[in-house]
Amino acid sequence: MYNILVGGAAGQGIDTTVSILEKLLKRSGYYIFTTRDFMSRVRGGHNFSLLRFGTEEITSHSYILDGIIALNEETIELHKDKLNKKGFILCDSSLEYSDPDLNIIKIPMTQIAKELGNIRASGSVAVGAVLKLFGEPFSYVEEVMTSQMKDKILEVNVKAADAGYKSVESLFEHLEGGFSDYMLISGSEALGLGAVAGGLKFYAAYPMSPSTAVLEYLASVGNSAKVLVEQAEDEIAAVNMALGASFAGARAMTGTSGGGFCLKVEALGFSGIAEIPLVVVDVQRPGPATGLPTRTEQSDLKFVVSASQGEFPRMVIALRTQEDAFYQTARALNLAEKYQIPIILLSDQYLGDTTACVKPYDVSKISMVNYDTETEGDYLRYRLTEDGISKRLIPGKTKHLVAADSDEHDERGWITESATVRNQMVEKRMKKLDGLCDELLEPEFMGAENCTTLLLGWGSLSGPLKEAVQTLNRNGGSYGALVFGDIYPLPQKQLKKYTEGRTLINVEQNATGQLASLIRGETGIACHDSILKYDGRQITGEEIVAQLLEGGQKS
Amino acid sequence: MYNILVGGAAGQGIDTTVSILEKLLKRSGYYIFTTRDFMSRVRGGHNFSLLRFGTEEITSHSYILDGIIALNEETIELHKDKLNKKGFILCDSSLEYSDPDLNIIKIPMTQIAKELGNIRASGSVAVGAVLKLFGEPFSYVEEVMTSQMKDKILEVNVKAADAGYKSVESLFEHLEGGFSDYMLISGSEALGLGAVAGGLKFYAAYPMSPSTAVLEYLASVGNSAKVLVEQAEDEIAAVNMALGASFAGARAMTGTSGGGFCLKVEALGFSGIAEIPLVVVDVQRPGPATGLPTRTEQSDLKFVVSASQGEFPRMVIALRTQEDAFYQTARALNLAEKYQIPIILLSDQYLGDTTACVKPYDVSKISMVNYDTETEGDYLRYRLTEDGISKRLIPGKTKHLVAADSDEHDERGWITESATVRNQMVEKRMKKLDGLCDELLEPEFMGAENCTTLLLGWGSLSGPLKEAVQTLNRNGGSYGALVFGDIYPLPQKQLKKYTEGRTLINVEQNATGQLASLIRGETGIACHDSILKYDGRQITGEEIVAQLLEGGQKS
Amino acid sequence: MSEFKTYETAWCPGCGNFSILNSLKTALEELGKSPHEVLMLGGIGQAAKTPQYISANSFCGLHGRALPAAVAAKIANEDLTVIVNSGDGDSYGEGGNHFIHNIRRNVNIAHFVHDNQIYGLTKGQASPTTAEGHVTVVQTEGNINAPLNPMLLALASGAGFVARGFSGDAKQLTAIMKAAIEYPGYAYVDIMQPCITFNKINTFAYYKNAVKPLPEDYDPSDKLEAMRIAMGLDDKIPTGIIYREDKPDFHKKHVLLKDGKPLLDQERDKGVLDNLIHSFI
Amino acid sequence: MSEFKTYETAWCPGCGNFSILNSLKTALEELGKSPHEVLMLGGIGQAAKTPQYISANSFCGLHGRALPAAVAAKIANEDLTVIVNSGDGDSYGEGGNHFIHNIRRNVNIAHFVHDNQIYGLTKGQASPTTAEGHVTVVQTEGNINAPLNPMLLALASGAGFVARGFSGDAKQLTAIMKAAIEYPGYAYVDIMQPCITFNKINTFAYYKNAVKPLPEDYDPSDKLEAMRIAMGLDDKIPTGIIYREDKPDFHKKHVLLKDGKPLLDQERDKGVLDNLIHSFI
Ligand SMILES: Cc1ncc(C[n+]2csc(CCOP(=O)(O)OP(=O)(O)O)c2C)c(N)n1
Ligand SMILES: Cc1ncc(C[n+]2csc(CCOP(=O)(O)OP(=O)(O)O)c2C)c(N)n1
Ligand code: SF4
Ligand code: SF4
Ligand SMILES: [Mg+2]
Ligand SMILES: [Mg+2]
Repeated sequence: MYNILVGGAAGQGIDTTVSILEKLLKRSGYYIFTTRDFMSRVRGGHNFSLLRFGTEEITSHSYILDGIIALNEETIELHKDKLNKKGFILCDSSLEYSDPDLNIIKIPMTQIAKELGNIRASGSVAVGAVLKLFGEPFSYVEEVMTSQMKDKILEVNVKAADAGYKSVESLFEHLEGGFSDYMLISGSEALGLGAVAGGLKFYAAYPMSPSTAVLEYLASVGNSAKVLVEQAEDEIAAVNMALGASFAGARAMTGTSGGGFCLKVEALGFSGIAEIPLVVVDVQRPGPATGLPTRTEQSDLKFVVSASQGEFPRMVIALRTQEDAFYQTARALNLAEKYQIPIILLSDQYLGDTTACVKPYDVSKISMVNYDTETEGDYLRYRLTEDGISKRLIPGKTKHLVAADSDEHDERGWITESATVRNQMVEKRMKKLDGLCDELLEPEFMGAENCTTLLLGWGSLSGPLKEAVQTLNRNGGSYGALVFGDIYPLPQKQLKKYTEGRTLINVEQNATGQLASLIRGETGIACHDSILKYDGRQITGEEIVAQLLEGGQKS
Repeated sequence: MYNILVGGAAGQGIDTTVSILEKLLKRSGYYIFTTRDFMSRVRGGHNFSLLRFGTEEITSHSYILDGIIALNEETIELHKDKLNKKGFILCDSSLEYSDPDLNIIKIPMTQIAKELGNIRASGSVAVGAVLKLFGEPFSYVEEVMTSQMKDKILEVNVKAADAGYKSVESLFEHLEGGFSDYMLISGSEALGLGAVAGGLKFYAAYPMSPSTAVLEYLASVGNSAKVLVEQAEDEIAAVNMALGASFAGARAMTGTSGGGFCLKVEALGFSGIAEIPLVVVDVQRPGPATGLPTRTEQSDLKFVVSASQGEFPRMVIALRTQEDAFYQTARALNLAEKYQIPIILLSDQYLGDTTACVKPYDVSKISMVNYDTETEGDYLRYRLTEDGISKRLIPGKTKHLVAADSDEHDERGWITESATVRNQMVEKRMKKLDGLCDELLEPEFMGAENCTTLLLGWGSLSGPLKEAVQTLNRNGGSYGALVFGDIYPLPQKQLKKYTEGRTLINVEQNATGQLASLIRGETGIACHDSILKYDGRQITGEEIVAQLLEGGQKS
Repeated sequence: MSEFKTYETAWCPGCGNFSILNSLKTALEELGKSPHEVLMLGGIGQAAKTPQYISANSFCGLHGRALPAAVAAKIANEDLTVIVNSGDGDSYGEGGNHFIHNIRRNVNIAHFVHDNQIYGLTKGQASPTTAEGHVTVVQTEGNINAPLNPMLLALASGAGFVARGFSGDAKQLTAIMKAAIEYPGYAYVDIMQPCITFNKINTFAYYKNAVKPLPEDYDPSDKLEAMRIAMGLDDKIPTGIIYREDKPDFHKKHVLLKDGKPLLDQERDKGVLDNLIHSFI
Repeated sequence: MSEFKTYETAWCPGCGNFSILNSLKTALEELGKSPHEVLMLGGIGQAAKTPQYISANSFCGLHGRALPAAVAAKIANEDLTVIVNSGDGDSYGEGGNHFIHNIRRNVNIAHFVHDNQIYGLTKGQASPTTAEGHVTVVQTEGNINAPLNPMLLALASGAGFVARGFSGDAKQLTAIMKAAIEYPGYAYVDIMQPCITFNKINTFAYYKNAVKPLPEDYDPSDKLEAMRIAMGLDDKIPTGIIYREDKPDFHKKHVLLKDGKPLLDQERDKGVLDNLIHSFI
């Protein structure tokens, strides 16, 4: 497995370089896992990507580097300490930095690009050089670049890569992997694609990092996928548009990040009481308020499980991987339809912006649920039923009249002040949770069945936890991990099975241990210790291992 | 103790009649407790008030009636079953209703009023009649009416009362109470008055039942109290206005009910990260969404304790009584200033609209805290300190420059992306909770110290619980109750002391048992059973007793 | 003939909302609409209860948020006749942002604002259109904020159909409503409506005396003239269609909608999903 | 002389925001303001970072919410010179409702909108002022919503000071800013600002060619003429003070503020609290 860092200032083209590199490496068979660390600015500052590639599944980023592609000096300063002994630094010849202890490879990238007539092709010089350094063939360059750039700049970039390729010697050997047929997709793209697969027809959103990636992906495929994507004037409009579209029969979703989620909270309750299917995506970032806009955190869990006044059934699904992001989004849209409830999908910047390899999605795994098309006799939109679910007809698609109301209402959907009807309606709505609880997905257990220490985590910490547990057990540890996807209502079977008699440590990307608190409130099970990180940077598998072995975690 | 119901349609003048009656009865020495049950409409429907009066403290409404003042027939139909054996029904002679089993007293109220030249004075005829029925003197009528109505209609109303007084015979005897010097005040007025006493300078709000009562009270006293009251274009504006005013040095508060609270959620986190003192009032009503706008519920607890993305210190205080509403609001404003945090005051329609007697407030009990006025040397708005509290200067009141930022920031208040500074700032902010936790007020314990069953409640259920425990213990029961005012962070000393070895039953005005869930999440202590009511009508002391004795409560 | 029933209402007897509801029913009936083809939406308020009081599909949403729901419902299914009835507080106060931005969107719906210049349901606070100086329970010294001029605001925001009606002139109101419902785009009508309980200033008599229908020969296609009229420089309040402009609506401009097939009935081409998946390989 | 430093910024080199910041500094210095007397506010966005880049009191609030905080700060302490700098998305999109209603409130602040016709910080989506047809990452077929006309909107909402500047005309912009800061009421300036990274349509060259200062003898007191100008019927975009009207601001109309004593310094009369308590006995 290899790990390289591409770093520089915003605007220096890190993203393009990395996105071409990762595709080339996957094309040649590697499993890819690329994370992105960037600042909330358009130019300047310091950004970097970590591209890890190998011949087996990779689930976490790592700060142990085989190489640094430094687009400026700062990158070297900031990251050289993370280099392996064999590690190299690739940079432009114009950088004055020198250090005899480091293997610094300077090539005249800018000059080559200039000579080729397009200064922006300097990144491709680096791409070529990296390929050579890792003993890769040059053969896929043209194919991959064709899919990535406009025709008119293709040739110069291929030439630039070629020049880069020729300018260095190989340092590492090519490893043979079997992943060239896998998809390479980011969490946010996977989420968008899952929504399409789940029958999405309408997406309304207001831009907000890091959720904008979902909006932009859906906008890019909207025409072919027949999904109407509308940028709203604000988040309140976005969610109310989604509700209007959903009521009228177009499967609808809206997405945002923390601050925007706040503005959608009132509408969650409306979805709850009016029983209008709704999926709301929250791609988390560090709060409170504006916080660290382009970084990652898992600190909206407690917020979203109880957001909005009053009480109504809801479901919260935390997305763990690029695989989850697809299947769970499709499932969420269908469960929202089935139970006529709001469902919240929790993603985060780490998952959303990380690209990873996944097995091509299998659309046949998705069970589609549709609204009702007609009904005999009298129609009562909110008919009291055994399971709390009433037939949902679509206005205009039936001769019956369909009502929705944010006030408490009777079976027809008309405002009521009756205490009896109120009780019936609260109970009807809450009853839907029974059905939902029966089909909850239990958390994923990873590690040793008979472990002594159980790590508890959720969402995007899945990957780092997986790597940590593997490393620990490989070195004689006795660790397991339970990682929640469906998180509210909280599935409890695995929890009861695996927590009994074990040391419980919650590992979370937040400051207060929100999962631990949720588990305790729902089950009484208390964690013994915790590993919490809240600086906006995702914890790596390695850091989890280190903290566990040093025992330095906070309790 | 006596209990009468005044009922009719919206617009028939129930409120005026009741408000004159309760003042007259207090003037004559009674303790008063009046609750209001009304629909979300301006005319028609069915509304009623329950006026309970006696010679000892009264803390709950009751549905066992000594008399009904029926402004229409529906009132008789709906409530006659609640009458005591000795109970009477007072109504206009024009009502055709008759029932030999009931003591129906018909007087020609409308006709008398018409003859006196003002048909709207018919309510005063009823007032006079009620006074006589309860053996009260007529002597305070003029004094009280003077304080309640415009001069030009005073005389006719006094005459009407006199006519009413003369039209019936006494049924009950006057009881001698010592409460004529007490205040008679509603929860919402007490809250507003407490805010004034706590140094409020600026109140911004958008109308929303039942919180509008706070807005209207403050608007009515703003000029003399030097509180600028601004009606905002929406709730988002209201809370951001409060933050702007607070930052600039005017002590600020904003108030609303559930749906409006949703719109203020984003600003809570801004107050948290920018450390701008803020008090937000949520006068709860039944949700979700629009729900039952004029009724009562305690279902926003879980919502407000975790509302807003990210993590920051906050405090939630549930108001229990007309006394709490005053003192705790004043305290909240000062604690918000001291810790530079957002504080949420939870009231509800029951408390807000209920008028009760309280001992005149003692302003000297309030400890005032002020912002800092100057500092030597360099000024860092967010200086890292032992207790997490940094000096808060007011812009323009110092030569130093003062910054506020909703992004993560350094000690000066400038945007940062540093992981180290981020960690320091999260920890600085959370550290403020240590100081706050040291000065939390423990829940009130009521009942038998050595009880076997402990009832757990919060906020406005305080009164009904108090009555229930008294009744139960008077009849040989062994009950206690712990009722939370400060509720988040959750004070735990009394909880640990009193829960040990006892049967725990949470009594809440919601469907999911939010206090029980909070207690379990924070302490692991689980309730054994619960009494939950969620039809929008507050449970009475008597109903709690009945449910406990029948053991019919849900678990 | 189609029939739009009225159900029992919770309005005060004598309220201007009754006549508005009547005009609306007449308009729908005269246009030959059937109840199930019509979707009525409102936010929260007295006016916003209108959808509950007429036999049609109904959506009573959140305070201030009827417009986004309405335009999205129309985007989802253009076969629906979509009408919003809501109050001045709902439409211009809480919902002000949606008002100006949905004018820009120009989705084919009709928006009827029952403008009683007061918050009715919450019992009498100033609304954005309350006159300066009007004393209320909150504006105890009289409202000091300049009232919004909704006609001018709509024109400035680019609305293509701007009209004003009066609940007391049923004939004209019905005609305006019909034109608004038929207008292919966002059609906006501010309807002056007495609130007999909480607005003692802008009473039926006040409005009756204040309004004056636009002259027969008024040309509603001149925007500058419409703005002059909307500025209220004349002493009477003009009623009628103040401005009307023909321009393509949202559906005509949107690549997915311009062919006229309702979004909810659009089938995705076979193989699209596979292609999308494949694009990541 | 007073001095307003610039701190290190995170803007792209060449961004129009730099010139706006410079004009602002010059304006403040020429008006003889001291940094501690000035409170700068912004929402969230590239423009909204302005308060962080100048030595004054600063308040960077929530996206879209600078105005309510600003007017309340001014209400709290009228001794502060209160200035809002924010983007077109912040001011007209997320913050649209506060824009129209604070015009009604007419609190004495200056509001400078850096209008680059795009969402800069979030990397290039359409803003309310983005031209029709402009292709972006979200508006992949070109923007189909009619752009807002902010000048006209402000006039229609009743603003008493409405101006337009261009970041490339520092002299005029400084003069406008000075007039806006000195105007006793809500003074609004929309400033055309190239975003060199995300708006390749409305570039410096585009604006340079499009703008034309209003003639010297232009009379900004005629509202109808101002609206005509704002409608953009002429082929050039007029810059300068389009409309200016003298009218009492919020403070002059509010009973608690009209005497000129800042709210935060007002002492409550002795005995008031006792009287209030007593009123319930
Ligand atoms: C978020 C939210 N804020 C406030 C309210 C309370 N509220 C209900 S209706 C209303 C205003 C009604 O005024 P208007 O829209 O003019 O309607 P009217 O009753 O006058 O017809 C308000 C403030 C609410 N339901 N939701
Ligand atoms: C509630 C909320 N929604 C969305 C965002 C994301 N956001 C930050 S700035 C911005 C728009 C910036 O555009 P503009 O106001 O025009 O400023 P510019 O960057 O162009 O100067 C958005 C959508 C946010 N921070 N908060
Ligand atoms: S309060 Fe006013 S608007 Fe509401 S129903 Fe009564 S008269 Fe009509
Ligand atoms: S993205 Fe545009 S607005 Fe933002 S700093 Fe760069 S050039 Fe300026
Ligand atoms: Mg109204
Ligand atoms: Mg912009």
